[in-house]
Amino acid sequence: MTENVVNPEAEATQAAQDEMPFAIVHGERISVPPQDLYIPPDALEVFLDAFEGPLDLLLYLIKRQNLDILTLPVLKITQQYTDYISLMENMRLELAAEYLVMAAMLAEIKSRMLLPRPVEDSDEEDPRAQLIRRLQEYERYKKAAEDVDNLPRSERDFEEISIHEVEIVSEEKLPVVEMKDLAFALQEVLRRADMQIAHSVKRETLSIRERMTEVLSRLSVDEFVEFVSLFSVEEGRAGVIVSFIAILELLKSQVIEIVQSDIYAPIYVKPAISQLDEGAEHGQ
Amino acid sequence: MDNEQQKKIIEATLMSASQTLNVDQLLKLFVNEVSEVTRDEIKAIVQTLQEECSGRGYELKKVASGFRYQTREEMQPWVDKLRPERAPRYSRAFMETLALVVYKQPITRAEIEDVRGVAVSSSIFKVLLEREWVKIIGHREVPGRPAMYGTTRKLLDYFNLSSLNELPDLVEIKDIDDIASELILVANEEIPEQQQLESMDPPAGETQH
Amino acid sequence: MDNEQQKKIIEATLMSASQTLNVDQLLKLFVNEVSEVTRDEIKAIVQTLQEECSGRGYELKKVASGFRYQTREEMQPWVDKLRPERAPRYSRAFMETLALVVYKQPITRAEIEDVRGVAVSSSIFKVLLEREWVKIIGHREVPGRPAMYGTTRKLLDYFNLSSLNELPDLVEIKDIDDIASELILVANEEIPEQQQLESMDPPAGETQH
Repeated sequence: MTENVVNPEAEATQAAQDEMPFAIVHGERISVPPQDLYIPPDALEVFLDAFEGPLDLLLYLIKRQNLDILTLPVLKITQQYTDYISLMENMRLELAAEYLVMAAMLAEIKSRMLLPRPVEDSDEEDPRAQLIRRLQEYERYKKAAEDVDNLPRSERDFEEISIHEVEIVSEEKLPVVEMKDLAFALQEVLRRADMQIAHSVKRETLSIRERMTEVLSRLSVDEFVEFVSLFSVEEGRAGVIVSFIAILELLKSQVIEIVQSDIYAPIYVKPAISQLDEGAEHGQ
Repeated sequence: MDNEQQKKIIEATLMSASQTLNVDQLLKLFVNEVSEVTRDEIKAIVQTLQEECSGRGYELKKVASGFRYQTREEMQPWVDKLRPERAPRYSRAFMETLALVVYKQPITRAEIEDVRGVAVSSSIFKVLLEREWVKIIGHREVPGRPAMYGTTRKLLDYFNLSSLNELPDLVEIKDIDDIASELILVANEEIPEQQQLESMDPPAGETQH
Repeated sequence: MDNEQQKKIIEATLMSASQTLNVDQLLKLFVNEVSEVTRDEIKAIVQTLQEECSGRGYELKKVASGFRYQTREEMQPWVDKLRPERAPRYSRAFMETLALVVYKQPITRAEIEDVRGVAVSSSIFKVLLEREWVKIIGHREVPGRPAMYGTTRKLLDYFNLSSLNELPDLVEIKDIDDIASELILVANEEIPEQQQLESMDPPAGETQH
């Protein structure tokens, strides 16, 4: 609800609670809108928002009558109600429709009360009773809405506490990589490479690749490694062959160099670094 | 890990949580720990923590979806002084619609409009659904299969309730009741007694005096 | 208003504040009140509150911009257990680079770029080296002497492998389904729990080495 609604609503409530601020003679027919209900036409729209619908308006009117529904109930209410909506009609047609339905119902009730009751109609419920039940039900939920509104409410009546969390750097937040991811990544990149050009991706066993890394790792620690020490007999024939192929591969790609100072002297393996340096030094 | 340590862990967790936590969630704090913690132990610790809030500016409250620390209501006027923004206000139409969903769930929009005597704007349902206070819990098997609405735990949490039972009872509107009975008296003079009584009986079960 | 009440107000305010509050801000809680509160009184109350946190799971901390309640650092690993962790993920470029180092080592950056067809950002190598999954194992003796990368013992440990040989031989396999099934076999045998494929049932005691 907008801000400008608050005042009329408060006034309406105020009026409803007051003991009829303007004297209305018991049973008197009312031909003009009640004083406290009269609104200048330009303020009507605002006032309308104070009511939640035809039932709400009707409830208000009944309360204003100090619940004197018994002696001249429907007639008087109907009168006021129709007076009220005739004002409203000019202003807010779309809203007025709902109120008009109620007016029609009130008019029907009024007419029935006036007409002699035919005997065969006796099965029918008193239309007043039906209306009162509707009003009763509406008022009950109107009250419930107020009760719910009065409940302690987060933000308005209390605050949920969520204190600051200290941040600690934890290593566990590193991304997790699954072997599956790794394999798919390779598959994908090779597929792309195949499509690009006839980039030859030869089948190479990982054991040789791994051994190449091992050999290079050792060479990065010790500059000179004895050739024989790169083989371990425990690995058996296959292992020795893998090591040998790995060394040949490294030689082929000029990553390592093999030196032997003399015939039958120990063969050494060293990184190919110095080779390039020497070449540069000697002009070739 | 001793009981004191467990209590501190639960306290820090509930204090820093941005939502309510229930016993099952708190149990997860201690899975795979050497010393197993039982549900009953968690409950006992939470109760101790609740007792320790006595005389403080906050409390450890049990609401529908679990436990949470919150400021005490009587502190709110003070706490509000430092807050520039106001808590949202809801219109009467909004609250009436909400009340009908709360008290008459499952309920369709048409049924709500029937009681209120006026159309309910779509924006009200939009807000109710967006705030997750209300959800569609099924469809009524009538033409058009209209959605039936019900309330959520989140709504109870927001209104500081642990169950719908804690809601205020639907009141019997006395004055109209009186009107009704008086109307019967008057009507009885006009039309045969028994039909009046039938039609005027309040719906069973809802009467409370 | 007694001191106890002032303390509760400050406590509730600090507890529910979404940011730190300093003494000046806390003073505003009590402006226009009958009993004036001084800065020194505020400070004394805050100090009392700080002392009352001793032995609890949280503390009232003074930071640059003021005071705030926060979890104790030693509680945080526990508190974190309930936080739904969104597992960070590595980019495709990262994974492909890693895969090439694994399967084609020793390999230079230029060779990786050659196969991938795009440049590899330095940050990828930085992370690979920081995680100690990859190391420089030498330099290729070509102009520029580019570093050659190989995998480490740590990477094997991470995948729970004793040798690269235990990785599926993928180069020739073109059918992705074959890879997948082969991987599941490997994974079932080798991968520790947290790295298991989601799609897979836990190995029912059939682990073999």
